[in-house]
Amino acid sequence: MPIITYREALNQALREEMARDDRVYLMGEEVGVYNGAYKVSKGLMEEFGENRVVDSPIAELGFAGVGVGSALAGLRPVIEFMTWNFALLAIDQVVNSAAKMLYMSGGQFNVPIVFRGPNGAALQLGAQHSQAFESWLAHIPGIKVVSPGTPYDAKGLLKSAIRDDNPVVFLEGEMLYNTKGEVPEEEYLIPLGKAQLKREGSDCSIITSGKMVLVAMQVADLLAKEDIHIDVLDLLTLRPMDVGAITASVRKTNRAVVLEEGWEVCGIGSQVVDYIQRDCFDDLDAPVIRVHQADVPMPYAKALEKSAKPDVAKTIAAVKQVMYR
Amino acid sequence: MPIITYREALNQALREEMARDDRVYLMGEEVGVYNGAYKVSKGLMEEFGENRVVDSPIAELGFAGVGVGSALAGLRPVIEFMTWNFALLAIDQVVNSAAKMLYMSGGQFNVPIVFRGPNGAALQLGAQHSQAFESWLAHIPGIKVVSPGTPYDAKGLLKSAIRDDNPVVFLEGEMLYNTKGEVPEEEYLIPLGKAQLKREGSDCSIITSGKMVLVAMQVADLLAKEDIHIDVLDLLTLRPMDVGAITASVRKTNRAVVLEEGWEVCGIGSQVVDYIQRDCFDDLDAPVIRVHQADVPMPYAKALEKSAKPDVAKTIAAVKQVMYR
Amino acid sequence: MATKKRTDAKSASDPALDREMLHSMLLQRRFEEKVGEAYALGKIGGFCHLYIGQEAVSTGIVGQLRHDDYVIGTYRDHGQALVRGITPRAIMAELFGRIDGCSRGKGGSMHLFDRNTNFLGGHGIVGSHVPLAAGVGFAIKYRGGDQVIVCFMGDSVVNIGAFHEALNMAALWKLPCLFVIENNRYGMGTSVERAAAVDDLSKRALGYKNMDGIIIDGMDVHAVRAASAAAIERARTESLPSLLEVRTYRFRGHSMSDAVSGTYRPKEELEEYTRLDPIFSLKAKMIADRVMTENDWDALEQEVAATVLDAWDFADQSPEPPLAALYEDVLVDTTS
Amino acid sequence: MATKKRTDAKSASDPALDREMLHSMLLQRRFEEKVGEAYALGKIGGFCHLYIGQEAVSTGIVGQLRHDDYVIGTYRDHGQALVRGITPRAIMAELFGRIDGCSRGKGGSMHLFDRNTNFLGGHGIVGSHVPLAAGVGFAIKYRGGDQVIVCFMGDSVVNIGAFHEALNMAALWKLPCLFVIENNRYGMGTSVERAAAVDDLSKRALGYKNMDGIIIDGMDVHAVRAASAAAIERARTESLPSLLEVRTYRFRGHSMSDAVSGTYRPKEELEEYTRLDPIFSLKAKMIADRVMTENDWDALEQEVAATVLDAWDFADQSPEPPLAALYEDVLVDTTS
Ligand SMILES: Cc1ncc(C[n+]2csc(CCOP(=O)(O)OP(=O)(O)O)c2C)c(N)n1
Ligand SMILES: Cc1ncc(C[n+]2csc(CCOP(=O)(O)OP(=O)(O)O)c2C)c(N)n1
Ligand SMILES: [Mg+2]
Ligand SMILES: [Mg+2]
Repeated sequence: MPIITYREALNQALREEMARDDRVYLMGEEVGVYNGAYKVSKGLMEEFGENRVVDSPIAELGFAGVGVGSALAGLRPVIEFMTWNFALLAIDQVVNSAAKMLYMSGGQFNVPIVFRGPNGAALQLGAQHSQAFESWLAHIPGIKVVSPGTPYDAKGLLKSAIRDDNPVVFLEGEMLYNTKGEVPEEEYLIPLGKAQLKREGSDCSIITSGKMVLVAMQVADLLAKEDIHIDVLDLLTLRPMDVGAITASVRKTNRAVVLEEGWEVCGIGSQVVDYIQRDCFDDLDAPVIRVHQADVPMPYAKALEKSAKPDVAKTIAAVKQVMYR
Repeated sequence: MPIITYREALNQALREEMARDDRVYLMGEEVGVYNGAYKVSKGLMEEFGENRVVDSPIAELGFAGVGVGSALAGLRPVIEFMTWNFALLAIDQVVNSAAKMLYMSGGQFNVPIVFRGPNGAALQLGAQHSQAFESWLAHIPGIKVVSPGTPYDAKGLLKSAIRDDNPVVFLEGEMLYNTKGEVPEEEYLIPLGKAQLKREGSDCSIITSGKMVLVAMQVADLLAKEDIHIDVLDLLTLRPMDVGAITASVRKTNRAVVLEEGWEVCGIGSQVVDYIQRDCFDDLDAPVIRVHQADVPMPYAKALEKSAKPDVAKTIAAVKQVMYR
Repeated sequence: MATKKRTDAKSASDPALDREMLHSMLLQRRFEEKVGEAYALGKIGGFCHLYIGQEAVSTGIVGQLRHDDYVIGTYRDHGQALVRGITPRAIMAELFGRIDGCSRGKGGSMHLFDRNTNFLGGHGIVGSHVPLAAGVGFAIKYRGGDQVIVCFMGDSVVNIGAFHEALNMAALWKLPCLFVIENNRYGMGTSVERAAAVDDLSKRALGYKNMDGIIIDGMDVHAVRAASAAAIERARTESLPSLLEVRTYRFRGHSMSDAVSGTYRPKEELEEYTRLDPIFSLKAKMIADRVMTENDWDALEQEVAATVLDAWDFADQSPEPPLAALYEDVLVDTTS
Repeated sequence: MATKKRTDAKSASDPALDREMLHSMLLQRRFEEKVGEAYALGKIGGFCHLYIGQEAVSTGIVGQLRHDDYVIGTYRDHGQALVRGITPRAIMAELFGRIDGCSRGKGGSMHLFDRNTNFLGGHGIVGSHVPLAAGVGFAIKYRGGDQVIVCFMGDSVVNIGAFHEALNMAALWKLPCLFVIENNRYGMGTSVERAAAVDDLSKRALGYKNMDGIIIDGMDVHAVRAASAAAIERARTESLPSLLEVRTYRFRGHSMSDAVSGTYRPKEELEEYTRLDPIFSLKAKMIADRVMTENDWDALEQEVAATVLDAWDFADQSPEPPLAALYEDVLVDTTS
């Protein structure tokens, strides 16, 4: 199987879906002439023309709304936010327009739109450019939220997201774009709403998604050497969350660590914990431990930033804590 | 003690703090000439003049930013959002300006500002006007989040919020404004960050805040008749949350229900559950059960809306569930 | 009626059209008066914003659109919905929160929707529907169609960011959009002068090339129709946007909880505008022109009254949505 | 230097001022060239946006402000910070992420702050600092002061909502604000023409009364200084806002990851603007005017080089913030 980057996987998904359905178009800042701030849309303007790869002004609220409006009128927009930090300006359109339109209209107007872009921290980008908003988005009914961590998942999920007749929020990672993995040449789709067991183990579950999947896999490798065997559950979709997969894993291992990129309070992990304690109350041998960003805005200085982020060491410590080692 | 409404309590707090410190001013839509969309600011423009009670254009992002900017230059703004639904448009200023300024500036620029207004559903206002955003706000480091349920708490907490040198988000309730309670004539403050046990009981804890405090108190009354005695813990401040008070209550009752107004996924309750399972793992006799809004946008039709909201009946059912009755 | 295509902008001398427009405006007026009654009786809940006084705007503009054009607006949407051709029954049932409502009881007064007539709502966040309108214009142009989208908004919208972002994109990409400001002089209790740092709201168009800015007398349905006809034509044939400032007035309070005259506007002002009532002005003109008699008028009133009563009865008998509907319409269960 | 008060707008004939301005611009240039080196060596991380080419704007405007005036800007903030008087040491240390940085290493290139000089940052969300500037103007007026606030922004800001909301309030309430658009013709890889539906960005002022709109040649420091002096005076004495479109050019890529010329702009264009270099134009003029010799120039270069080297050494020796600092500065522990 060809080995390609996460960036290329996304690019392929966009290209294939745009070729398949001419209602699909891509809009966002720098997606066209500049080939994308992170080059995800490289070559697409050349291939599909200016009508279908649209460079927008810097006006997140406006172009997110343009996307929703065009979906109401029959198109299938893919809206790129240069990063989700800037999408806060547009969040009203995600929450109050896209997520509610079907419901408010009594089922008449669905909004087939994908909002995508990198979420979470990269390196030393400081407080305003290093935020992970997955828990905010997962809070909202009326949308789906997807967060792939590998090229294979990114491609298969993005294709499904574009074909989904609902609004889908698609969270990528600046630090993921260069990561590589196997992606088949044949077309494939990955269904939204299903988690995937990325690695089997019976000692402890690590439940995670997105960028943190790579951390969890490293942790599992390292702990295997200590004869600790980790079930790594990649949620893939954060809304709707695959609760069954979570409980199945925890019923097997009786111990869980939830690993996420964002802040603690009301983070994704808190909801995972709730599902676990609710459905696996008698299965748990230890409290669930969470690993997440320090509860501070992201600092610029390198060492401070590093110490603020969830990482392999913190996750290993958490696993050992739930295993009382 | 005089019995006054929640609205009047807020009005008193504003009046007293504006009289005390002439750097304090109130800005928002309709706060002046119209006396407030919900009349919280009644009479203040007349008393303090147009300079200190400022009717803003409908421009949430803009006037929230004006508030933050004026705080940087030494004022102490109270920014009224007509409702928190509209504050989504301004959320970038809350998150990226107010909450991060102190940190990004290495401690140089604190932002003494209060963002306040009604949060959550009233009656039949539909999907875009009936949202409870407390979990979003509690997610963000760099701000404090307060959610009082009674006139007494509203007054004491708002006065503290205005004197706090940090950004404070203050969540009121349209359905609370007319509710009444005792408020002393003498000045008092309630410290931010402390929960309050509103009622003592040994059978089950109900952990809640804001509007839902009234529901919890009703539930406690009704269950007392069945000889079930509830510890009602009013969080009052959602960030920083008084974890000690939560665990103290649960260690006593060994059972907990978390009652909140907003949606389930990554709601306030999920975080409370996380604290409980983490710190009271061996104390719990049953999983914690959460009561919250149905996981749907709010419908308009009366009966549908009623069935979507958390209420006394659902809370009683939850208590009985955790008590295995 | 509402969705016929008319290309004649000069309509002052067309008695049939006058009668149609009079009917259209009167239906809105009497319908909403009934809405006021129903609200007082508790049959309608939540926020409810009456359009009374502004009927010439919807009738003058929406009345000349093509069936495949699009309309989008604010929470103050009963008038446009009626003129667009959503039935009074479906609208009243929606206001009553019933299953036969045009949004199946889930939207309410602020969120009227209708797929059949391309009526895209009914939006509650001030300004946020303006980018949606630009997006519809984008879709029209993307497909090479010749429809237009008309976007109604209040005067306060010119101060909010979404408006500017949308205008810039509509102008930049030459989208077939009519941005219609219904300047009724107040946003809730705030006069335009206290909110907008500009004397004529239409001047907000000056910051955008390709964008016409027009001032229209919104109490004169003929003026509205004629001026907007030109803008519609411009959008349809040249794919160029316009910003129309239509000067009108609301005869009622902002919403049901706001007093009719309020403390923020003088009673005399209200009285003065009442004298310019677009319905009675047109009626007077038609009687003067001898294209209508007082008897015709009475017959029209009766016809409209019957329609409104029928809508009420229909709504009253329509069932409430079943509780199971709570979990429907959150997501669709399809892929494309 | 940076914070002296000057009231003379006519400055073309003032050799001392010319020398001061030349020094100010050259310091920015050489400082940022060193920043580029440090970035290449990995001493600076994250996003880093050089100001090279635009120095006449900061020098021309910030150089004539009073000590108690305010300055606020974007992530492209090194230039304004230097002219405002934050020491090269404190800025370089910030870029290196060290404890002696002007934001204690927590802000980085995009978030320079300094309370001593009322330098209010360094903001990273395009447009969002413009309402902050209006808020500072509000505070000045609230207290009856006669300071002004200068708000620097890129050309793309005229398309985002926050800009308009802020301009409207500044105009409505007559706030002492200078909104300075540094029109360097591109927002990242998007030319102004492809983003803004307006020919002159200053025309965005037309939608707002009380707001002057001015176009300024940003490659000529005297032109910048003179035109902005008038706007500063207008703000200080009449409390009225202005929108200044300063036409300039960035000689480097958008940020360190963007190639110098990029694919979105022709090399010839870059070369053409390089010929208009504000520093070498002023140098040439001063030499022609015989107020400076090549020797003077060399001495200036040496002085500036020494300053920059000192800043580097200082930054390099400054300690990293202790790990305990992670949890500091989230909230202050005081009440008023
Ligand atoms: C973003 C936002 N802010 C505030 C409100 C509350 N609100 C609803 S209508 C309104 C006044 C709008 O006035 P205008 O635009 O003139 O329209 P009109 O009501 O006169 O038709 C306000 C402040 C809102 N719905 N959305
Ligand atoms: C709201 C927002 N959207 C997008 C970005 C990413 N971004 C950073 S700078 C920039 C270009 C800004 O161009 P301009 O305003 O012309 O300023 P210049 O960089 O030329 O100084 C973009 C798109 C951002 N920081 N904030
Ligand atoms: Mg109005
Ligand atoms: Mg630029």
